[in-house]
Amino acid sequence: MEDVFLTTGILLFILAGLVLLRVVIGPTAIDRIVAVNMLGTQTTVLLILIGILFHRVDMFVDFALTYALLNFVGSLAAARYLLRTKPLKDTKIIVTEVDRA
Amino acid sequence: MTITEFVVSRLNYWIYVILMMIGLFAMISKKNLIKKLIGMSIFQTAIILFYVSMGVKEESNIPILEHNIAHASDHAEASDHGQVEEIRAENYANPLPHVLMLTAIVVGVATLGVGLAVVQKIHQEFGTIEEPEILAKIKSGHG
Amino acid sequence: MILNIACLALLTIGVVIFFGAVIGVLRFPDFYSRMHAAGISDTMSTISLLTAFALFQLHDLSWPNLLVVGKIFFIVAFISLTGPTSTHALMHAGYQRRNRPPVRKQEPDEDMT
Amino acid sequence: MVDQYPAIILLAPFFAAIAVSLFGSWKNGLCLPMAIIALGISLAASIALLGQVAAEGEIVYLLGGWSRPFGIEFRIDPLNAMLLVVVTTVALLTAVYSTQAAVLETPNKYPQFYTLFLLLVTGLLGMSLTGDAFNLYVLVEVASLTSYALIAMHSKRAVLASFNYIIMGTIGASFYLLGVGYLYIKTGSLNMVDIREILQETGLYGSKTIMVAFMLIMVGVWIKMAFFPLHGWLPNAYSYAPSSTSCILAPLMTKVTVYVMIRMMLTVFGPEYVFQYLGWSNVVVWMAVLAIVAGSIMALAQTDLKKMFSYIIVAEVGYMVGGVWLANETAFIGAFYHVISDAFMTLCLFLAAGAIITKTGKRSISEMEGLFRKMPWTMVGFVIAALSMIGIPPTCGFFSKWYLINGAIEAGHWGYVVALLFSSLINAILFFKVFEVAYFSKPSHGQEKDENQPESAGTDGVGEPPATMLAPLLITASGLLLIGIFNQDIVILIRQAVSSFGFIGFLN
Amino acid sequence: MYSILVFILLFIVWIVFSGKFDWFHLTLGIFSASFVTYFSSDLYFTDRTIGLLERLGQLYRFCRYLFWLLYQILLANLHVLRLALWRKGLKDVVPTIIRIKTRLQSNYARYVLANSITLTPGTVTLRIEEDILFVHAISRKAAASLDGEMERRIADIFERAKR
Amino acid sequence: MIWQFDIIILGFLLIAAILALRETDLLSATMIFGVYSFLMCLLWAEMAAVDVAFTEAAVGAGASTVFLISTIYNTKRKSSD
Amino acid sequence: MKTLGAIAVIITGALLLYASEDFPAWGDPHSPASQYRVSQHYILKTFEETSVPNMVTAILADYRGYDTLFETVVIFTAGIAIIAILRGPIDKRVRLRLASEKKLRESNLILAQTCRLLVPIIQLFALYVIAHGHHSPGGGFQGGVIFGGSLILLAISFQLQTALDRVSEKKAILLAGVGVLIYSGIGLVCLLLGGNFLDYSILHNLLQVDPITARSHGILGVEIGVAFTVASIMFAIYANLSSRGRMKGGL
Repeated sequence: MEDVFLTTGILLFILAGLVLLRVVIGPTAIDRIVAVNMLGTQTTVLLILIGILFHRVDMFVDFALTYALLNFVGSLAAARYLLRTKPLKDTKIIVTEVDRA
Repeated sequence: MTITEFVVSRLNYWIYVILMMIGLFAMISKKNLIKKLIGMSIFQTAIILFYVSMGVKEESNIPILEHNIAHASDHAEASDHGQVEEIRAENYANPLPHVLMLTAIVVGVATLGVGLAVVQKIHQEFGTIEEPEILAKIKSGHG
Repeated sequence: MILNIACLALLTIGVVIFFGAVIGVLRFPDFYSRMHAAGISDTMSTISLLTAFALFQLHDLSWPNLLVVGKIFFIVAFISLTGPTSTHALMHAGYQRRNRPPVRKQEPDEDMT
Repeated sequence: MVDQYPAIILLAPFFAAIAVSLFGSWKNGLCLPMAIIALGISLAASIALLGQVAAEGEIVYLLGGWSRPFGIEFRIDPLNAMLLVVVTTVALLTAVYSTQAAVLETPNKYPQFYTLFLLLVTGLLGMSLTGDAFNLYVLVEVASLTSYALIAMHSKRAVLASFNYIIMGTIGASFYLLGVGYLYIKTGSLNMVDIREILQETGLYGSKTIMVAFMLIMVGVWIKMAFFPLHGWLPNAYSYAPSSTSCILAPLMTKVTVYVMIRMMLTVFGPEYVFQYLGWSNVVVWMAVLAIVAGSIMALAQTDLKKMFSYIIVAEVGYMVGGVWLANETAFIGAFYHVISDAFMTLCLFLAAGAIITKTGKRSISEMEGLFRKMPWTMVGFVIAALSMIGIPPTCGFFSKWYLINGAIEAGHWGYVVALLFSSLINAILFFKVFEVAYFSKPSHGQEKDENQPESAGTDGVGEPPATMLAPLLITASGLLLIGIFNQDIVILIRQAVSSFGFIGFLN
Repeated sequence: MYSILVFILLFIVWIVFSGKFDWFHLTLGIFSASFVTYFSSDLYFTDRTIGLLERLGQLYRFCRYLFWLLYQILLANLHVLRLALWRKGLKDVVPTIIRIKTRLQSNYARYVLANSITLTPGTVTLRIEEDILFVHAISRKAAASLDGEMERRIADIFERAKR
Repeated sequence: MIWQFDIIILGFLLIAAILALRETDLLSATMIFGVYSFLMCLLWAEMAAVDVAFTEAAVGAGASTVFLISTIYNTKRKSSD
Repeated sequence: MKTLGAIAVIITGALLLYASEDFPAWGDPHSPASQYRVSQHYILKTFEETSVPNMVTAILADYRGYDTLFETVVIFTAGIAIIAILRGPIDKRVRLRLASEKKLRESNLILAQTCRLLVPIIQLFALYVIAHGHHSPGGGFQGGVIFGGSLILLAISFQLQTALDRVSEKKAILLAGVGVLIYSGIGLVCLLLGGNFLDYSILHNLLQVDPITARSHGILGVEIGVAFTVASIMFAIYANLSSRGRMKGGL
């Protein structure tokens, strides 16, 4: 069973690497923040996974929880920043609005 | 095991040196002050990486006693050392570097905070956070 | 044994969903859509992975382990609380600043010089 | 209570700092008395400790009651006992001096200033007390953080100087930390004495890691003390800082760091390793020669009074490093004696400069016309400090240079002797240039300018600074003479410490 | 009254966190819970007029709602996964902004609605202005899933009494 | 220690560090620095340094990022290098 | 500057790589650092001597408690320093620019509600982390940062003033001072009772427990002090940095 978790972890890491790719290319800051936020969630999962591999989940849950809670603060601050300031450069986004009562 | 020895045995030390040099280079050569501070943080974390790497033991666990050991000796008599012998040093990572690095992280945050405050003050005084621009402003007598 | 299989299944599902989310994040054309894909990893993938961990934890049923499971579900709850909120906050920021005049007319660096 | 002196020395300013931060904003007037009382207690305790150490030899104070390699300990030998007295004295004098200066220069940050000031003193005391390599890092950081803030509190240029100091200081401290890590990975201990024992017993002298550790620690410490090629941050930081800040930083920061270097070399690595095994002393002494010459020449090029002093500090650091690395007893005595005397000389110079700048608002040397007439007592202090810097006999500067030169001759290092004499000559030129402007130039031109200066245009024009500024200056000036006159006592104490290091059996 | 409720809730959470039942840790728990209650109990239960029983009922219905929501999330996930993984999926990505006027009265119900919408992948609440929700949907199908079912269920939880 | 994770994380770390320093948009740089920080957190968890990882999690996610963002907010976002 | 940097970097890097050749392999349980008596003693004897299963906490707050005292002081210093650096004359233009704030607060219902739900839980969790530093990872510093994070969250999701209403800047600095005072006060009590500074075992007379448990309690007290300082200073730093020391507006 341990190997399964190890493999899962490695797979998750590789996928996280792909998310990192979005962080690299992501044209706007928001793209990066989204990807970082996603990585943050994934970190929480990986922390618990590491805990399972160490057979001491009870110790690792604590700071996985911390991560889940505090990662939020960081991305919220970034969102707040974007809300408060002019954008660096506008991105073109095609959005159609539909009204619906 | 051979892979472990070959690839892993020094990798941490190599990477820490590279990271540290990246940070150092950024600290010396970046023009933007906030970039310098980010470089400083990377520099400090690289040192922490070094310290933590040296506390690792191959088959070791986290440096918190297992419940059963702690629990067992809770019930044992104070004079009875029989239970405590169960603790084996190889089973636990070396806790001392961890302790030192807690302090180092704290120092890093504190320095980062003070540095950022200074950057804000510089921006207040000079209107820019790019080093060449600031120096130009000082030279032109504005500062 | 059943527990193991369930655990394995959930892990697989979680990884596959996460894979889909990653592909979505990479493929979708604009950040609004990418954010939808990121939402997947926030919800389903995390939930299934964490449930798998919780199930694995239930192998030896003891009081501390149950509490660990409780904590894992706390994490699930928090992630499903914070995830949408930060998604919303980011979307809001992106939307707000595109369609309406920014809240602060001035860039903050202009006022002190 | 007698065996608690080391703790009391440290804790008095520490608790005063907390008290200032707690009550200071409530009543600003409380800050200064608390600071002075605490520093007074600390000074008394450190003098008592010095007496104790002189009588009994090395004292070890175990923090938390844990024995040597497991806990942290204070180790007090005659050297750092003397340094403690110096630190507390300088701090006390500066605190008295800051009564006026702090009000003028940092008006709405009164409690913060004193909190940081006292914490800085705490950090410096801790640096000189501790016997644990990692603990030293923490205290270096306490001292550095406070000094960053103290420097940045004041003017526009000071902020930028402070930022450079942050970058350089962090590099220095991190190198030090890394060096300690390298030591730890090979020895497994953090206690200074313990490390030396392990190095000696397990034959680690040949290890590359230990060598690099030594280099890292030295570079780190050199950055912190502004040894010549690494001095970039110092001149701006010290000269643009508020005057009371530079009065405490300039004398103490470099000196305590020099002491840290001495401690690292002698207590952690041991003289055999540093001088015999590595045998780099020649290189380092030549670097010191370079530092002395470069510092002096750069000082010559300055027009700003405080900046000139800052470059003189760079040169003085060269004296001390060179003296220590000459690797014989006489030069070491000279170097440490210079640590003590230079602390007071620098203090005296910066006090005088601070008094002049606060009173006249002028920083440039060429604007100091007629100061002898306007503020004679200030100038008396200034002249004594200048003479001591140059090395005129009754003052302490002469004796330190005497020992240093003797040591250099003993070691056969003539370059150092020449550099020392050259630097003295430059100092003479520098100070006589100031005297010339201040004594012979006509004040009428200056008074005309005074009316354009709103801060100094009081009804009575420019006169003596207030007593709280003048008294520390004169006390320091007389201290310079006293240290010079009682040089033998200090030398005996240093000799006692040196013998405990096992330095004597080790002449080349 | 309500602060006692908050205290009890926090203490239960503490027990889950702590998992130690000796008197020492329980005392610490009581202390901590009362500290947090003192410090920030005003953040919970803004509407303090609702009775306790009603709250319990809400809790029960909310739990039932959660299961339904989970099912919806699963469906929505599959939809977005299809968009992401199928080659033709990208064609279906038609970002749309929908304006929904909600009947929900209380802030909290609106909050639950908005968060539920965001939680189901494919739809994200952009903004709430009083009773109008701006929802961004990734595709037409995702937009079509906002058929008011969710709102009805939420109204059933929180505002049964008012109707 | 789990050396498989170790290698992967160290690789990512290098990428993240270089990226954080190359990015000219400081907000993005800060976010990438956030990635760097939680990679560090994972690394420490994997090396059994739980307390260090905990501190890094708290500091990296809660404090450093927010401090950096608030400084960028009060200064400016574009960097010249 | 770039070439200088490159030269410095290359020299240092080469030096460090040169030295690392001599290191014991990564993860080697027989490395000198792990074999020496200090590490061995910490692992084997900590529980016996302090009755704390988490070695890191025990070493942090007891064996090397003096370090931690100054670690706390570093944080405290940083807070004071930032206030000292950023505080200037009050700028009157601030009010005008941020007139739209109230509206912002209302428009962000989702943020506000989530924070309402989360903040008390985060705070409780922070207290849990502080109190359980003995048995699981965590302790004063981590708990303090989390608590500070909760206040920062409050400030971000509502506005700075909301958080400042709970803990004003003055109060924060006061609490930070109290935290350091708790820590050093415990040490001082030890000193006054006749032990050395920070020797908690001497507290056993005062607490009516055996010396080993006294150490454990001493560690807890110390952690609480650290937490006070860290929490309030983290918040104070945020408040200052985000509003440029003016305590108005902000992120």
